[in-house]
Amino acid sequence: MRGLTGLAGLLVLVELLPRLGLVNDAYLPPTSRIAAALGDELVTAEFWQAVGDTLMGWAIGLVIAVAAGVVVGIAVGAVPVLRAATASTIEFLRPIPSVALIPLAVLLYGTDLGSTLLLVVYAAFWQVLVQVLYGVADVDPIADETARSFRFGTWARVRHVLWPTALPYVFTGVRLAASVALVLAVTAELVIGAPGLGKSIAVAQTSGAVPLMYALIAVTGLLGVAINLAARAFERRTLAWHQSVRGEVPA
Amino acid sequence: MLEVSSLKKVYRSGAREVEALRDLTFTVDSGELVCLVGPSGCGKTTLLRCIAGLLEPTGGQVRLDGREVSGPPPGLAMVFQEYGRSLFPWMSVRDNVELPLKQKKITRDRRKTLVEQALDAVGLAGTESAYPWQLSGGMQQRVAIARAVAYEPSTLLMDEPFAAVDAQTRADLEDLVRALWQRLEVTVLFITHDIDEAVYLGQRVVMLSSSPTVVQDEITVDLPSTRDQLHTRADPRFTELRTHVYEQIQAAKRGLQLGGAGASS
Amino acid sequence: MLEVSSLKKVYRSGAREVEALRDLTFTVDSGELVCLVGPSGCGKTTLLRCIAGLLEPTGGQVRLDGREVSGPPPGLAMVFQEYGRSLFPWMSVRDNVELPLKQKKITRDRRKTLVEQALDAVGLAGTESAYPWQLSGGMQQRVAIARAVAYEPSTLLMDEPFAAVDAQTRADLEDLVRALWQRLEVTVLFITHDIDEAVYLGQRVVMLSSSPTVVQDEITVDLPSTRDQLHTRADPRFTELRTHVYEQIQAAKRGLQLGGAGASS
Amino acid sequence: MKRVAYVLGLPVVLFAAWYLLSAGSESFYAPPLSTILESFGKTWTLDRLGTDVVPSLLRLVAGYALAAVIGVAVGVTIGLNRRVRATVEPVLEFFRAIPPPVLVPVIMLFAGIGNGMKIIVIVFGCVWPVLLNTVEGVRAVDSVQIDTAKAYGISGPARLGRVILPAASPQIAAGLRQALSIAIILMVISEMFAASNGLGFTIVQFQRSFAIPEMWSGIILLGLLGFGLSLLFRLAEGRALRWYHGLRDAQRRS
Amino acid sequence: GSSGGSGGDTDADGVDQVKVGVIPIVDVAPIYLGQQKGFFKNRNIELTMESGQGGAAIVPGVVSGQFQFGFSNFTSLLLAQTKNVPIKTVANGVASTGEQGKDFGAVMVKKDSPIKTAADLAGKKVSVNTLKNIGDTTVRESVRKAGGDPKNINFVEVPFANAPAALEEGQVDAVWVVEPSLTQVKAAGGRMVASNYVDAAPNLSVAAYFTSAKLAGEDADLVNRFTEAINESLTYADGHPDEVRAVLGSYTKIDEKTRADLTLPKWPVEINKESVDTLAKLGAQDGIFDGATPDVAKLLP
Ligand SMILES: Nc1ncnc2c1ncn2[C@@H]1O[C@H](COP(=O)(O)OP(=O)(O)OP(=O)(O)O)[C@@H](O)[C@H]1O
Ligand SMILES: Nc1ncnc2c1ncn2[C@@H]1O[C@H](COP(=O)(O)OP(=O)(O)OP(=O)(O)O)[C@@H](O)[C@H]1O
Ligand SMILES: [Mg+2]
Ligand SMILES: [Mg+2]
Repeated sequence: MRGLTGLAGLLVLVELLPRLGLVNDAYLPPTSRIAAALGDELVTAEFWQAVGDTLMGWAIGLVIAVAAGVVVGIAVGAVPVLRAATASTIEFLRPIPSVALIPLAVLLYGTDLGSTLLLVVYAAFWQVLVQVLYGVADVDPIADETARSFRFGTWARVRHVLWPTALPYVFTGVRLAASVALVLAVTAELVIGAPGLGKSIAVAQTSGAVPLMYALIAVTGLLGVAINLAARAFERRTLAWHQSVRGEVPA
Repeated sequence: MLEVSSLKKVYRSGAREVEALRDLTFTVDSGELVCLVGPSGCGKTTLLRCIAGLLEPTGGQVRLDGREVSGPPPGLAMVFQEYGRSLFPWMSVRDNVELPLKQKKITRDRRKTLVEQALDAVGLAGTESAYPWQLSGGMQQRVAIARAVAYEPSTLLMDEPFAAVDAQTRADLEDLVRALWQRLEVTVLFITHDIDEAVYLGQRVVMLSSSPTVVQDEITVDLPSTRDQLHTRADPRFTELRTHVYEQIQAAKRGLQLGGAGASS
Repeated sequence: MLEVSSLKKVYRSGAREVEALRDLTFTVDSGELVCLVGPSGCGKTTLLRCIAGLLEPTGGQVRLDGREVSGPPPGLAMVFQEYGRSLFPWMSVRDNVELPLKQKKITRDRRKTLVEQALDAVGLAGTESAYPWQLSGGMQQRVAIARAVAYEPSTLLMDEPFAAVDAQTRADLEDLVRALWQRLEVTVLFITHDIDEAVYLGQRVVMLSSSPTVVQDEITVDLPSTRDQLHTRADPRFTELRTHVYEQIQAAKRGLQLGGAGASS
Repeated sequence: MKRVAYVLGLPVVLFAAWYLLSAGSESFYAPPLSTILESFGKTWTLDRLGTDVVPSLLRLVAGYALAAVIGVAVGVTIGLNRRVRATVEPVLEFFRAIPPPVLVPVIMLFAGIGNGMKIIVIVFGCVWPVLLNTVEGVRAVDSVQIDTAKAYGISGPARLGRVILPAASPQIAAGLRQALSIAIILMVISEMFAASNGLGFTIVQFQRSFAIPEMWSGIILLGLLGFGLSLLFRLAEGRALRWYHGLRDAQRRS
Repeated sequence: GSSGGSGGDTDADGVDQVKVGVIPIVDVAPIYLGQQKGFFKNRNIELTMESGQGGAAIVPGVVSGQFQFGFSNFTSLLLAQTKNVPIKTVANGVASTGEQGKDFGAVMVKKDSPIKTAADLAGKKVSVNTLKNIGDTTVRESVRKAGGDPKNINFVEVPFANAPAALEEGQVDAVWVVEPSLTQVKAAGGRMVASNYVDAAPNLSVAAYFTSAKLAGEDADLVNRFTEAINESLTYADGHPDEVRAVLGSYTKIDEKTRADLTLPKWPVEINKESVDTLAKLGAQDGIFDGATPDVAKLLP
């Protein structure tokens, strides 16, 4: 409810900035014009096709990245030797921008979904991985000792101790990765021209269709908001035990 | 049989170096119930961690049934002094108690019975579905005890397990531990600050000196093996023993070694 | 003066609803030392949190010196039952004790003296620069006590503050609390499970019933105001009082209301 | 000795594998590693480091520092106040989901095309991990710790500086760590627009002018840069979070 | 039919599936028009257009065989040639109109700018879409021709779409833009100071369609058919400007008014080899090729 106020504030601001002449409305049109452009777009099948394509690349990429990030993160985080051995490599690979990999992606997959996926997975994977590493390191030593004293196997320790401890970190990681994945999905479409919202934005941009461009950007943003809402709702259910959520269940 | 020989533990972190245990030697027979007392900070928790194989000693060794302990031995249950942190906040009370049983591959029905019996015995029937952090301190501690009891261990290590419960509950839990010990012939090592409790519970009481820690004294509690709260505590021999332990602990705090009292083993 | 009137607290979370306090009314005069005993899980900690203004009551109210408590009142110090979690792990022992003093805008020199004295009094001289997690359970608890003592509060709330220390240290700390109380005329509310301790320390002992919690009984401890561990505890009146409290607690656990004993106020 | 082996072990193996697998590669876009390494030496001369890498690094540092400050400040505000969080979060999520490349034109409208724009792009991208982690870290502060602070009248800046931030610091560190590599990535992205120097610009320029070995050498340089910065970060974190690592390791190892 | 993985898929009827990497701008209108008119289908080619943001995405796609053909400007192609990227042009892409002041690309300034002629650009900040490419070499030539010194022009990279705003906000002194941004700048009151394509060479060939050397060698038949179809499309587009303006609406979002106003380029069939030589010379002179000299003959069909 309150969140709507925040978004409404943003809409008003964008309406006012050009109207008051603070920016040229040819480059940042007021909300109403953007909304009109969006309205025209909403009725076309093309638009929904683009949204679907983007979400498809996003979802598949995110799932792969999260799964890989969690598995690798827990394995590396739980085994000190692995952690020591991979630390430098991880730090080396992490800052390589996905955009620098575009030629490689095109080389391997052309403009297929594969290209988008490669970029999305590469970027989102690190987000999850780093969070999981920090999360696993956050295990309460007493909790861990309790598990060890009862001779929990490796799997049981991961499942019942490491995982729940890391979970809040993982959630943050997934939320970060979700938007990074969206960003990369759109960027990949933008630059490589794989079908999707990003391509539509690129076309609007090169055609000088400014209101439409903003409308599409807004759609991207709204997708982000929706994804976050879903993540938060999920978090409230799974982390009801956690310090950060406990206080929010009305006492 | 549990043998602790020349155990030494030094904590090192940066510049700070603490000699928690200097040279500890004592044994606990299989199926024996031994209480351990000693001044605060003398290394009791450290000792228990070493015995459980959770901490590597700096010197000496711990052997359980002849084998050297390097990791937690099978059939061991431990109640931690930090009971609050040893419960998993993401699980209900029931799940906390049940989880080790699952690891032990006990059938579902049997698990259910064990969990219920254990929670009932510690007076927590009805809180099964609460999370540990919704319970009071004493209740949390009792969940930790229930978890150890339900596990039906062959070795039971308890680190001040009744510190947070009221007098009446404490008495009940003392009897619970003795009953469990007699029923399952568990080897029990029990740390407490309550001298009466140590004498009431134990077959033997081992007293540690203050840091640098060695075994200050050891007494065999020659009270009848069926004990009850009213009569045992009224026994003059009980008073004699507790006075002896009390004196030793005072001496330990002062860093002295008192001459062997009549009760000394 | 601390007035607790018709205090009620219900914890609600999802489907679970726990009535921790039903209807509590009692007062503590300024400068009085009152001990609070009651079965585990009866709501003592909840009560203390309400008095400290950390928890909002569901009904009734708490007044301190005539003003309703809505947030922590100034000059209040509290020793938490979860002593381990109430110390800040990122600060050395010294910083932990000193931080509240800084907030009180005490000069650096005075702070230094206060911190040193307090740590010395609880027997922790020499551990100033260690982190709390490098200390044993009992030592951590004593850091929490030192923090409260150094603060020189006008109201002191202590929640089972000696649960993790050995008998000898406990006796010393009891005397420390009494000395502090007499020197600074602090209002002290002291929760304990040790009945002897409650009688030894308090001017009055308030006994709570088990859940749903009300005041079960209250006694005035009519022992001489200069007390010492040896003689006071040997006093027959002491034994009389402790027996009365013990019976009340047993009754409380059984959910009964015993007839007023001779010592009843 | 052992540590050096750990640090270098896997990279050496991977580079060796790359070297062997790519040897004699015919693919235009995936030249042999030997060619890439050869061009590395030729490309990244001192001169070039001065004209391209240094300006990039300065922008990177400025953007990262700004993002850290903003992220922590806003994160604490949002984390401590449920109402503020409910109001602001959707707007933040909205912006978080917009790819920096499409946002650059808008930023250019307000910030021009100079260094300011590039720093804003870096801030815009790497503030999120810091912000999110700070929010979560602050929300998760142990309730007993907060209560202790409240009971002793530790309020205002002292509560923030001495209790809340330290308590949340492990998670904030996770965010800062994430942000570091994202800052490098955005440094490259920001230099794809309206730039005339910089590491990212140079790499993109190599890519466009089909100087593929040089481009790969630039990517390797980015990796080295990230590795170097993360080493620095680890040192700083090790000092700031000594208590935390001690606490976690104490019982685990000793 | 085609053979090998690089030749696209051939289905049972002998129809080749062909992917072409293009940039969705005015320049490639003929291929869309030709597709509509069936010029490709007639030659058993089933076209799919893949739109990329520029050479960075398209050239690797063609080289790796993900696309069979691509579209790129000549300076980029020459650059690729100096690096021995295995590609070859197959048809002309787009050419300048050759008329001063009436070309589809131009250098623009604000109405009240002190810059009057191309010579005044010396020492100014000028935006181009890509540095070290066809934009800056040709603008330098304009300055040279106007008697100015191009040495210290400060070129900055601003995408065409953002150039109008950058000019308006005073972030740059002049912009080099092509359609449709050009029309936008004009509409906002911009003034033209140079037709850089026209200055560079008469009837400059700006861009071309190309394929990988591999495909050119292995499937000459497909390349031939594609070239024929493209050439037919180019001719048709050149002769039917209205249809071109209409087809723009199908793959871009240029609004109708702009579509009506914008200056269309020329689409001759023949690549103007001399103009390509000139571009090579200019590029070499401006240091775009890193000291190498492109072999124009090797690149052209
Ligand atoms: N956060 C909470 N959520 C739900 N129920 C709670 C919560 N905290 C306490 N309770 C319940 O309130 C009751 C009183 O708890 P409280 O901690 O006040 O007891 P106590 O008297 O301090 O017990 P102890 O002596 O064991 O510490 C208990 O039944 C407990 O389960
Ligand atoms: N992780 C650690 N790092 C450094 N020193 C430690 C650590 N843990 C314990 N110590 C030190 O070792 C000594 C013994 O601690 P231990 O916890 O074993 O005492 P204890 O006998 O259990 O005391 P208590 O009865 O108070 O719980 C103490 O001086 C303590 O400061
Ligand atoms: Mg201990
Ligand atoms: Mg309590």
